[in-house]
Amino acid sequence: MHIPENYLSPSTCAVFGAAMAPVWWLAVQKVKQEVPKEKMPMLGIGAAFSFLGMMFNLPLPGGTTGHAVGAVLLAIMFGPWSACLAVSIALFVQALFFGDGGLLAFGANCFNMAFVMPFAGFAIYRALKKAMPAHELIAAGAGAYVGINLAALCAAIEFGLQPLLFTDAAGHALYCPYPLAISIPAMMVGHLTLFGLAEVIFTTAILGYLKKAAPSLLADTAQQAGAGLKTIYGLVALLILGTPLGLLASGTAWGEWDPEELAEQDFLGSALGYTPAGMEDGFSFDALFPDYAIAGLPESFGYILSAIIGTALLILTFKIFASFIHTPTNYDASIAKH
Amino acid sequence: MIDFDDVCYAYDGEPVLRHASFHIKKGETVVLRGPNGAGKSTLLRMLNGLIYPELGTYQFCGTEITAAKMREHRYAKWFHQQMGFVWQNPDAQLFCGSVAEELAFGPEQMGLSTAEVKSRVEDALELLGLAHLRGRAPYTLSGGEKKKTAIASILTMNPSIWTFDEPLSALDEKSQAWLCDFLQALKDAGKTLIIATHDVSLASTLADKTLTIHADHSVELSA
Amino acid sequence: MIDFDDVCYAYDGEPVLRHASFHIKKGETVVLRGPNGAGKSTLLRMLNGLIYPELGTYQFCGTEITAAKMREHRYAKWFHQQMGFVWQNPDAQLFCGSVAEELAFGPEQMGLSTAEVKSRVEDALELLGLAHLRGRAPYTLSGGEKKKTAIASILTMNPSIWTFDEPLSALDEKSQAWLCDFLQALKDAGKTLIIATHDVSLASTLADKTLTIHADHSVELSA
Amino acid sequence: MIKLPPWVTQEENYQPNRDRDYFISRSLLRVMTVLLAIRQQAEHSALRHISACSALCFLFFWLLFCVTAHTSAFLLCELALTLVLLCLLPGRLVWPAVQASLAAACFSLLLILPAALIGSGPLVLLLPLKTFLSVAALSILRAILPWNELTSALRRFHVPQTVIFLLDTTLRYIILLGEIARDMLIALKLRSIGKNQHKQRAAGGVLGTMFLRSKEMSETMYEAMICRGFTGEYLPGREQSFRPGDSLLLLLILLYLYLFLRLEAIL
Ligand SMILES: Nc1ncnc2c1ncn2[C@@H]1O[C@H](COP(=O)(O)OP(=O)(O)OP(=O)(O)O)[C@@H](O)[C@H]1O
Ligand SMILES: Nc1ncnc2c1ncn2[C@@H]1O[C@H](COP(=O)(O)OP(=O)(O)OP(=O)(O)O)[C@@H](O)[C@H]1O
Ligand SMILES: [Mg+2]
Ligand SMILES: [Mg+2]
Repeated sequence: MHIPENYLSPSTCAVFGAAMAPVWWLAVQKVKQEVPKEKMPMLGIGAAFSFLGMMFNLPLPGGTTGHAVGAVLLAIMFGPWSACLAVSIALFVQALFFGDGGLLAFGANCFNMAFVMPFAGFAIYRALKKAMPAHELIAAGAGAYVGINLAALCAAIEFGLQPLLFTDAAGHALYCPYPLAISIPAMMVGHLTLFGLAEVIFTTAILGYLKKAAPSLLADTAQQAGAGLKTIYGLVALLILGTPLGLLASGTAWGEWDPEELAEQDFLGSALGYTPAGMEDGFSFDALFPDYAIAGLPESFGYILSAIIGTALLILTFKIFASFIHTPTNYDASIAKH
Repeated sequence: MIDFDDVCYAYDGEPVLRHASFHIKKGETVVLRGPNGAGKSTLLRMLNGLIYPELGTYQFCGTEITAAKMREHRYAKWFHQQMGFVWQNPDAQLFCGSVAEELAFGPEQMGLSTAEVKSRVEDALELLGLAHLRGRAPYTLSGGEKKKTAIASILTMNPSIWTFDEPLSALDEKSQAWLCDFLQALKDAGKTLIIATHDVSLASTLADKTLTIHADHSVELSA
Repeated sequence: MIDFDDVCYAYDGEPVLRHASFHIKKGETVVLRGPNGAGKSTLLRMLNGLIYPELGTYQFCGTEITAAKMREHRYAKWFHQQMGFVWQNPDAQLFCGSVAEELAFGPEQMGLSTAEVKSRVEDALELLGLAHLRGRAPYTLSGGEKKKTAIASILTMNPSIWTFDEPLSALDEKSQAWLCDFLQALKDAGKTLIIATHDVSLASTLADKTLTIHADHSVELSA
Repeated sequence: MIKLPPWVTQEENYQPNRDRDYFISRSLLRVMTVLLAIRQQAEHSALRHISACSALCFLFFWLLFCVTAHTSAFLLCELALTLVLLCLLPGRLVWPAVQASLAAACFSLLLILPAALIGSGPLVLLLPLKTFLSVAALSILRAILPWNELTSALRRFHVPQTVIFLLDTTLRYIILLGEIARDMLIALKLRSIGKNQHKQRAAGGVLGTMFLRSKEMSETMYEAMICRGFTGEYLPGREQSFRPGDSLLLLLILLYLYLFLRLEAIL
């Protein structure tokens, strides 16, 4: 679901970037206020979960792939604002270091996966949880399913609007060439079935595990934030070691082709036959490890290494962020020392 | 003149002052007492605008002292002229090449005329009995002489409020008696004095009020 | 035990001790008094073998203390174990990374076994109420705690002669009272104490003899 | 009774002028107070699991690999472990370590920029990454290893006494200097109440006094050591037993040795 560079026109990117700016600002304020300093590194771990989840690519017959996002899981664990921030940062790390999702399209990707998804999913989760308090996991699953599908729908609409708005004199699309009639079904087929299911499993499995292994994490109290840390780190390590499974899916996700690949796609009945002009000479950015591969390393090892580096970067970001937050001193606690 | 309203301060989350509220009027002599580590030196540093309350407000003559206010150059300079600080360890306080320079440092900065600076320095040297040491480097003086030089260097700025941290420590009996007299003279001249000390007799002879910082870092002002 | 015979000392030709002759017996408590700059700290430094008489002789247990003698490592080690020095400024005296290491430094240099060192350190921590600070770096302690750490670091060497420079300065009333008790306990244990102080009450309660250095640097021992 | 001069009994009527006195207060002494960072040492907590000796050994091989590597693949492997270790540091120590490493990397990037523009091979481009890795490794070590542990570990490697003593003294001296500089800065600030005509003289005085004071304090400190039986010779130092974390370090270094040999195509 990561929209690559140059699939959206620069003006579209600018619109989404501008739309996200106040959201990010608000998210930072909310997180500063609401998340206790001790819990901040946990938020980094949450972002790492999302990052790792997005590395587990699942293949679909027909050659396309997709993955879970985990934004709804984060929203349930930390609240939607924190989830927004965490997923945004995970996406940023992916775009900057691993070339997954375009830098210019960052705003749009965040809009889909870091804004629409956690807020919509969380709203559903909360409504359902109120209706049936005994079945929290079902509520979470439903929220996750709706969340990822809404995000995919948004991405599909963004793709589909491009050929309507931006064409050259010859009628060739400048950017993404597929209209809504193609992009929506193509995106949604995968997400309504396999990827949606993956998201549900990813969310409920981890949530269920955490409820059992580290219930203190899910509680609102800050004091025990460190209690379940060992289990969490264990889970992260497990996920990291598992990431090479994502390599089993050999295709490319719908809408994430390289420009050369794109010319051969035949969603319009026959192969497209040309590379959209805006893509050919658009903005290009060389990520450090494009596609999670590291030159000179076996693919799966490179994948693990990427996972470690990405995870650590995310945790570091939030740890550093936390160290800048001033904790008010408690002047009224009685002093035991004296 | 000095207004503390519910001031709290902590070093790295460790409270050192808790909910300090008191008022010091012009011309009062306040003795600051409390066990080691209670926060006396910290309070003096705050009074001198070196650190700022984490909670609550500190007002000096109706102006709240904040980091932003102290970044205003002119105000900060005026404030530091109004408030003199005599450190416990005079070594840290003396940085000029000779005693005379040390004494002239303050008034010269204030832009007084050369003649006036000179007369102030001479008066102070005379008053503190340092005249024969004027050319010596402060670093080479004995403990008592250093203390006197430090006091003289503040005196030439003529602040209206004097803060002292343990003024009597490391002084011999004669110097202690002299310093008590000097403090009394400052008091009679209408200066406001704030003195942190462990010395009971000084507290009883001089103090109009006693500001006590308890071991639990609560602050109490009593007459 | 300690014999000064017509000792003179000068810093750069400026006399600080003149013709000092006195004798201190084992187990005596001597209070060292005198105005600022008289030479008290200088005398203590000489007693501890850090500087040597320019004229006259200083004999410790019948051995003359000279620069040459102190270059003999074995003798120097023995001598410094016999004589403990608590500085006025504990900052200068604490140089290890943690309180526990500070306490272990002396006995380790003496070559005691690890178990013995450990038990001495524990006893001293216990006695001075520093147990909860054992892992802290000395420079993060408060003034009173630093002083206690300095005393404890000497205690673990168990010297038979203790020299103190202004032990009471900068301590609060409670710590002062505690230190007086501690000095009394050392005295009762038969240690020789030499204490430089400006505090009159300490001098009167503890002293067997008073060693006075006058402003003209002459030295006089009186009972 | 003391008779004060008449001007003392009057209230001072003083209006300050503008003056730029950043020179002394901002630049000169601020640099000195940076020295105080060195005394900000970590708690001993991390040391319960690993001994200082093995940490030093590890660092040695780590830096050796880092410096001799010429593929980005191996350096990225090192980067992964560095980042993980940074994650495990206590929160308030993370940013200083990251900051120092990034600053060093940026600096070396600046240095190689001309070479990179001329296009002198990919090896040069690895330099900033190498710088980042080495500085980060040192910062992590500094954060978990107090300097006294470090010097006592050096003793076990039979580094000459003189060197260790000099190192110890220098570190102590630096701390003293930083503290004194901080005091002086405050004293100067408190008495800088107007226009300073003799900035140079003031700066000279401050620096001179600082030097004399720190010299005196370090001498006193040395005397204090002598008084506690120090004769210029440290004792062999306490035995540092093998701790559980050491085997982990050993495993890690073997792993990286393997990676080094494979990725650098030596085997
Ligand atoms: N720079 C600092 N950083 C951290 N803690 C500090 C700092 N300065 C002082 N403290 C701590 O704050 C507390 C109060 O210190 P302060 O120097 O104000 O005490 P005090 O009342 O002046 O004691 P004393 O009578 O010994 O001078 C102490 O516990 C001290 O350890
Ligand atoms: N290292 C030195 N170099 C030069 N002169 C010194 C040195 N140390 C001390 N003096 C001088 O020697 C004299 C005696 O100093 P000393 O410190 O022994 O006095 P004191 O009796 O301990 O005084 P106080 O009561 O102030 O501690 C003083 O005049 C001092 O200036
Ligand atoms: Mg104090
Ligand atoms: Mg002295």
